[in-house]
Amino acid sequence: MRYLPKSDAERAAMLRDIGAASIDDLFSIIPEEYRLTRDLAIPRQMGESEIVEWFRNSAAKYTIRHTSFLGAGAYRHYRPVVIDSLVQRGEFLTSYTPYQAEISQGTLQAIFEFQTMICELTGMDIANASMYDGSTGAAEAVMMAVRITNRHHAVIASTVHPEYREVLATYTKHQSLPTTTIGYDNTTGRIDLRALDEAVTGETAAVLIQSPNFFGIIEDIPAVADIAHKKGALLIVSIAEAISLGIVRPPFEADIVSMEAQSFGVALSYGGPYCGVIAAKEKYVRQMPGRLVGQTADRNGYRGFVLTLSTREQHIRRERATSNICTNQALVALMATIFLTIYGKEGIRELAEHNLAKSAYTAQALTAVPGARLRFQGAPRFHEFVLHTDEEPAAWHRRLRAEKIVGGLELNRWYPELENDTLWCTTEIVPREKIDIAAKQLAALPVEA
Amino acid sequence: MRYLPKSDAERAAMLRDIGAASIDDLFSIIPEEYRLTRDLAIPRQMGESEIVEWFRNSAAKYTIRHTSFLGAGAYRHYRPVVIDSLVQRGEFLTSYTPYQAEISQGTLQAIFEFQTMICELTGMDIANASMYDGSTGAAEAVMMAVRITNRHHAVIASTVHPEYREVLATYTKHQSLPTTTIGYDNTTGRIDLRALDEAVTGETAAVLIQSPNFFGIIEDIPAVADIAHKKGALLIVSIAEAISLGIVRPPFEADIVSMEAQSFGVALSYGGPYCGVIAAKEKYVRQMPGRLVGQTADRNGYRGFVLTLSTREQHIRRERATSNICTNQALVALMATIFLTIYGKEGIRELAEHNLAKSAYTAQALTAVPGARLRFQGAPRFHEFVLHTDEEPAAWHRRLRAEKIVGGLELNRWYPELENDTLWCTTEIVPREKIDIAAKQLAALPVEA
Amino acid sequence: MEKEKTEKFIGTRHKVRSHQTQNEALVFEKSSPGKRAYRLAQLDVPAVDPAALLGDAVRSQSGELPELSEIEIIRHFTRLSTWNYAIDLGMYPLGSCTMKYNPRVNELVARIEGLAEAHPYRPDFLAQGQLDVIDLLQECLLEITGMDAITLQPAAGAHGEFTGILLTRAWHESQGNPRRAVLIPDSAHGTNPATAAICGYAVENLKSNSNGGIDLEALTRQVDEQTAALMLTNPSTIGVFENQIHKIADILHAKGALLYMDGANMNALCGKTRPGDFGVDVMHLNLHKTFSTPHGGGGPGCGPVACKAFLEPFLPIPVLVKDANGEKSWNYDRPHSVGRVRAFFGNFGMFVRALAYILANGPDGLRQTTEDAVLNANYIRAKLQDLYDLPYNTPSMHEVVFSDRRQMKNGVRTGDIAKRLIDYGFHPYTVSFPLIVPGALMIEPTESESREELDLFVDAMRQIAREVEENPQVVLDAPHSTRVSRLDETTAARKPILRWRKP
Amino acid sequence: MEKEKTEKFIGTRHKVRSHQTQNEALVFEKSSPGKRAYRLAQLDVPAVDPAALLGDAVRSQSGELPELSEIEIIRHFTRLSTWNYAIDLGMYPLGSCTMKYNPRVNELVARIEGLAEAHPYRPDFLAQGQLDVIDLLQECLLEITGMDAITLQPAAGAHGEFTGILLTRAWHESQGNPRRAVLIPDSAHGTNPATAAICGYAVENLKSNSNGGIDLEALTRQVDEQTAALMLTNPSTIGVFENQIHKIADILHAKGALLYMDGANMNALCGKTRPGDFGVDVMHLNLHKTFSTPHGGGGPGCGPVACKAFLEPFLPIPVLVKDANGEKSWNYDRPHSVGRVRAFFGNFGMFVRALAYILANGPDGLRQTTEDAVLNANYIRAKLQDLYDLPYNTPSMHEVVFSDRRQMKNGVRTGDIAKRLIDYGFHPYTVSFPLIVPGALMIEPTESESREELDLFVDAMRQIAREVEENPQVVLDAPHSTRVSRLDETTAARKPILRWRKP
Ligand SMILES: Cc1ncc(COP(=O)(O)O)c(C=O)c1O
Ligand SMILES: Cc1ncc(COP(=O)(O)O)c(C=O)c1O
Repeated sequence: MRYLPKSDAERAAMLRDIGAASIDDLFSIIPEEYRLTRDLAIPRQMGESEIVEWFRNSAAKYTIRHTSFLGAGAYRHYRPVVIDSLVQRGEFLTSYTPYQAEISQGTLQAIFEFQTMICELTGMDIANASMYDGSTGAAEAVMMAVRITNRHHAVIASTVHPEYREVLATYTKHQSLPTTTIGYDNTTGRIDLRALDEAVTGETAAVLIQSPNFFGIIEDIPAVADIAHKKGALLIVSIAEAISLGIVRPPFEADIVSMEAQSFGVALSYGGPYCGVIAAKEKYVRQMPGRLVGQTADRNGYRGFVLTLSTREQHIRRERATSNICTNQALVALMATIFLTIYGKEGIRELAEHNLAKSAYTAQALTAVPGARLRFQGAPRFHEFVLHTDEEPAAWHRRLRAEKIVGGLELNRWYPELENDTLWCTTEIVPREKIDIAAKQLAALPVEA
Repeated sequence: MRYLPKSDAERAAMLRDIGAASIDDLFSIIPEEYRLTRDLAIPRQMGESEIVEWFRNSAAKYTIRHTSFLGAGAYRHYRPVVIDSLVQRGEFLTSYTPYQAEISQGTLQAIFEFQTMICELTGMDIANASMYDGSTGAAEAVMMAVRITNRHHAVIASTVHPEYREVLATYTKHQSLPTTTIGYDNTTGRIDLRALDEAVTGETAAVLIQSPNFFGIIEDIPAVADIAHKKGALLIVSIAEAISLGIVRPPFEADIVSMEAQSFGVALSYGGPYCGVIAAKEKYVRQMPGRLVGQTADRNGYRGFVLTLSTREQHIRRERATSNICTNQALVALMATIFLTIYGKEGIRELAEHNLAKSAYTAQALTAVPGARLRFQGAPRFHEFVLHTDEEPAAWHRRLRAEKIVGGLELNRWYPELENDTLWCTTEIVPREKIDIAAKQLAALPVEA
Repeated sequence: MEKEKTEKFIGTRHKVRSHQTQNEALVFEKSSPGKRAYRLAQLDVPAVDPAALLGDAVRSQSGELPELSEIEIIRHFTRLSTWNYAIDLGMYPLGSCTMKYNPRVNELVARIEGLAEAHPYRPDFLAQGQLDVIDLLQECLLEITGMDAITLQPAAGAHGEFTGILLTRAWHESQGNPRRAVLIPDSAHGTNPATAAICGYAVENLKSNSNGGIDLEALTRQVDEQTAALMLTNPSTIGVFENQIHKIADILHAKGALLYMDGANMNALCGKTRPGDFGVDVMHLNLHKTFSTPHGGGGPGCGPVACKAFLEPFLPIPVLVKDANGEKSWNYDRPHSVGRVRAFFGNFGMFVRALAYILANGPDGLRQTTEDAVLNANYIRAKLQDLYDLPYNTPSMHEVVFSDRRQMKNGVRTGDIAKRLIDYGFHPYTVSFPLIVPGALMIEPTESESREELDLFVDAMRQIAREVEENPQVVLDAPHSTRVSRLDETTAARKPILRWRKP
Repeated sequence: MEKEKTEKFIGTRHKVRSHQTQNEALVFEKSSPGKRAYRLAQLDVPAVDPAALLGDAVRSQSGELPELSEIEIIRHFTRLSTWNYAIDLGMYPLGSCTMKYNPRVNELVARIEGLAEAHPYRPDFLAQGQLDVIDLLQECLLEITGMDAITLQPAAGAHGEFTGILLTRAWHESQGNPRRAVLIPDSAHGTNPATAAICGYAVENLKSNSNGGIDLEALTRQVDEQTAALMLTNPSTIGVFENQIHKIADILHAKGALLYMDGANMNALCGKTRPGDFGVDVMHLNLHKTFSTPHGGGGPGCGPVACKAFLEPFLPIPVLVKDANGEKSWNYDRPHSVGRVRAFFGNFGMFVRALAYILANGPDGLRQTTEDAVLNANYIRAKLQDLYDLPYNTPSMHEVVFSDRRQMKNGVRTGDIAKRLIDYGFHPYTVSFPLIVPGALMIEPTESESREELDLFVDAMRQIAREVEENPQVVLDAPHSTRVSRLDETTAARKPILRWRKP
């Protein structure tokens, strides 16, 4: 086996040194009846060229470069080349969690830089070293709020990503943590503030909203914050499209922000690995889940970085830990750090502006189609919008696909009331020409009329 | 410009430090009339994504994965993944010629390993750090022989790669170094030994042959060596397909070997960069062109490596140097070194055997076609052969291309006498199924009969 | 053999020599306004006025992101990287972490455009290629574990534990009672109790017996109708195979409790024995350990959960299904499901890498891998047991756990020996875990180490043992050969500086 | 700012600190029979018996290639790489070598399958994509140089010189007399005279004037009907623009001789002035200098040759041509061609990289790049001229050349200062070239250095100057901070060991 650095002669010699007659001696503790005496029924050992071929073929299935208007929590942005050149350096790729600071300063400093960038973008004081993704991050944020407030009820906007809400439900189910879901305003697509005001009580640990929300609409954060805070509840803002922070006002009024950083240079990769991260106000640091890197000095006075406040974590606190998370998304966080370093202060804004422009153009082009209109009006959007078409989506989807275009996502899957409503996302990589074709096809007569 | 690490403020400050009023001051030495006062008429500055798109599009033109039976000095073999992972490490990719040994030991040791591997493969005593390619290497080898023998005439087999011979002609033209070209035996496709025997005289500096020769046929090296040596001429063997050395007897009798190492893990890349290398008998070391790395020790007794015997080179010897070469093909030589380390002693043999088998199968399949036969018989081949077809190649080429197959190379371009003769190469990466399709198409009736 | 003499060393460092590494400030400290490392493609639609479109929601002040040029970024992260130790540089014997070789072909295939650029909501008929990968990986993992059903959704081991215990709980609920407690041996990894707690279970500590294994009597006494499950790591965290495993399963099953196996140590079992065959009801795997996906400085990972058929109805949604003509799709209609544990389908990029690893090995390769892993651990044990205390002398599988009992006499603890190992060119072993071994040295070489590298490790450990006798101070002050040494963790925790701030 | 105190340093090293690097033996010393790093695809045709097929020509004994596993190979070359200095690690001010940033996108596009896997003999109609790249690069380079025709075939600068002088010779021959000699200033790079010799020309040395430039009187005296050409480097190797260039051209042309320009220093001219405009007849470019293709530890390079229209007929074959409807193809029917200078079409992979660089810059980017390169060199000159002797105080373009005259007084030569620079974390400048400057320090920062990096360099050079005064020995013994120091080159050359041999 080409990954194994031993010849049979060396194996034999080592067995002699150990004093074992054969390799089986070393497995003799396994009860006879449970020893596997046959080959595993898995594919035979393949050559490297065969492996590459196998994956090339599966990748090639039906994937002749489509243009996609899909977003909904996973966004395709251009990924600068240097990201992969750098994260593939073995020193980053093949190192473990930086427990031994003396030989892990590279990873540690990069995480410290990541934590800082997340704070700068979200307007929070502190950020952790990453969570699994935006959905588990949101769930952990709610549990964090429960620990902070010692209250046991949460209020959640129905405009939070449906799958995030499903994950939250899975996490809260067994923690006697009832939740109330608040609907959206039918005209603006924002959370229904009146309903929210009624739902938030002195028992409410936190209000969880998403902005831009699942419909691409930016919530009125100050207003939501007032409602939450006046009852002593925390405001948690979930952000699924991190690029929005280049141009959209950060949720300064939030107590905790849970963000999905996939948009920062991370491939779509059919849904993962992505990079969740939790940021919060300084005073909540000891309830923060996940790893934290802190600055310190070594015995010679050199600046250095270490994993810190680990008494919050499972390997010290065990069942009383703030979370059970151990392995996180470090390398993906490094990708995000490099991405943000490349775009920087100006670039992230310019990039967000391009997304804004592309989406505005798409909305204009598609709503010019007879029988198509924006589902929500009157509140600002980033780069996604909900389109209503008189024609049923299945019909025009067929026409778009003939042009190798994947149109908007059908929403009735999660929102039964949203019949014929689809969610369209346009990032900077979608060429105008494709937008025009999409509009043309949308306007075209159904194939079978 | 995103590659430039300066802000305009920093530029201004530096100009102040220099004491220049403006950047133009620094260019004032250029006579007014020659200063360019307009923009260069080249494409506008592009974003990275636009650059990638531009090359993707040009790469995509007509290149929907063809299977090719082309060889003739450029061979497609599978390139193990680790080669690119390693040569793209900045420490190898972005370093210069290792003149400063203390901070170049990585490159130096790798070259020393390369030199050793080339010697082990070719059966020679010494090898240099690389030449531009197989063609210039062959030319330099002939000039090396001239310096060694102090004779001024060379004898060259017509079965040496035609483009190598053209390059040799360009190099020898101005060195009053007449050459005689020896034809091939019509049945075996090997060099015509009788003609050779007549051509080699006491004035002959060297006999240059290629093995496997341009027709894929392995020359009778001992016989050729006898003829050369008995007249005191040197034997230079050019090797265009380095993989052959895994299974073909090395040219032990040669005095100098000039090899193209492209087959060792180097991409076809439309003809370059490749990697020439010259190997020779120890006693000729001081006439060797190009760089040499030698082992030594540092002041603490540690083993280390340095560039050595540089008195042969242009930067010391100037017009009396053994060659004008300076920049060589170092990184490509590193690819070859990694490739040879991956395959190793056994792998290189096994790989050569697979090539032998694939080619034997192809020869069998194609010669089974009515009107098709092997052009040469009776001498051993490696993985190329010359096929004669009664039908003119242009006709069946069209049929093969409809199947995305590029058939054998037409030889009359260089050998007018070889009408309807094509050179077929089959490496390990050509799947049997494609060979069968090629045979089927060759047998099929002409489209327009 | 090259030698280096310095007062700091009694013996000889064969593995490393000092050289120089570049300093590098924080990326923010290298920033200056006006530098750029990006250039966007020309905008092909009309530009818009953000303020007009966003109103109050527009960002008035940008965050303080750094402004650098591309070469400075390449240098910044390249320089940082040179401060790290990594598998690619040498042996990384972190016990329980299985720091094995991360094949480069895995990185290549995970980046093939058709796989890397696939949107998770692309319609199933466009995602057949992705679904093929998932399907084959699931098949392989089921065969390797001997279980009946599997989910790849969990993002890491702890996430897998969470999922597995949720399955357990859902099943008990379906039987009318979720039950109260989960039994966890004192040798368990911290994520086990933390997980049980999140799932709403009380954690009952199970004392290990004199061999560091499960005490059957104690177990029998502790298991009752309120016991939901036992979370067992097998081989245990001291690297010992629990050969009473079937009896343990019986005891649990007799009381209606389930056996959960923490599969972090599957690297000791692949191709030699299957948890499904020895009574395990549910377990998780760590693709980032056993199946070679890179640790990447702390993640990402992937923690698939495999279970027996009776737990299948409770798997997280969605579940992969195949129709008659092999067309694959996602099934969300699963009334008994515990629900989702994360968005989308899991860390797909890790699925690709793990599958590439399995295909590169095949049945023979996986078996040989397991044998070499166990061989290496036993080799280290044999070569060091005369100098280091072996708290449990039960046979070792893939890792060996020593204690610092002897070195303690000279005031040297496992953490000091670990730091000293750095001077000898190795990443330390896992320090002071498992808790049942005071001052533990937890050593897992994995199969990826050559005999040469193992001998260098043994040599270093033996030299350190000698230094502890002859000059303990040099060990207590280690490391001596690194850019920074003994960072002040106390101050870091007392006055946390968790981010850079603009001066 | 971090500080490090050691007896070896009077001052402070701001740029580097010592850390550890892994040792690594020769790959052959790590070999053992039976280890494997490869596995071939299953053979899908009948196996053959080599002995039967090849007879006497079969290889009876394999060469001693190493046998290792994949992880050992990754570690071997990764460890070796950590012993190298590189642009990615810091400033690399090798005069005349233009060690600028090598953009990563260049590496990506050069590896796009359709480009990387194209066979040179694929029919032209299948190669239109490749020909587009070649065509656009040629257009750009002609515009940049202001010349009329170009060939991309030469593999490096010296190869380009060879090609350019061949064009010159062919033209003279077409005029009835190849002529006898090529004039070469004593400041020229070694490849210039070496090239002239290969082309069958006598080399006539041209003494530089007091400014290190061409002495017009001397030139006028030396040029005659036997002079084929003058090989001039402009800016010269001391970084000075030859502002008499048009007069020089006139003097040569008056005698029917040609002006060849060594374009190694084009990084000082791009976008600011064009050789074609100031009288150059033929020149070469180094894509691996001015156009950012990586040096790769010594190569590969690419040395295109551009010329005026009257030399076009002599260009190497083949030449790219376009038909009416833009279809591109290779033309081999060129009766006056000097012939081929290498097989196929040149280092195509370098064409791709250079073109990517030009597209990333555009006209404004190239001009700014040139300005920054010149700015950096002058900045260094301004900051060091009080401590280091400036043999020529003519204005500098992209590089500045000092001499060790002052340091010599304390017995320290340029080579020693160079070694000492290593201790301060920099790659040395070019040592003792050009020959017209005894003890030259030839410094070319390129545009890729930030002010911060330049200031660190200046600081290091100034500290060294002080050390030369206060403690020359520490400089003479440098470097002190590297894995190896002052290797014995004499023995290496006296008893050459050029390869490993099986013990
Ligand atoms: C025994 C054991 N269980 C569980 C875990 C947790 O796995 P992860 O870090 O992937 O969450 C680990 C990881 O170190 C472990 O060693
Ligand atoms: C002035 C000058 N001319 C010619 C050359 C030779 O170029 P190459 O090394 O690409 O052959 C160099 C390279 O160092 C040079 O500096």
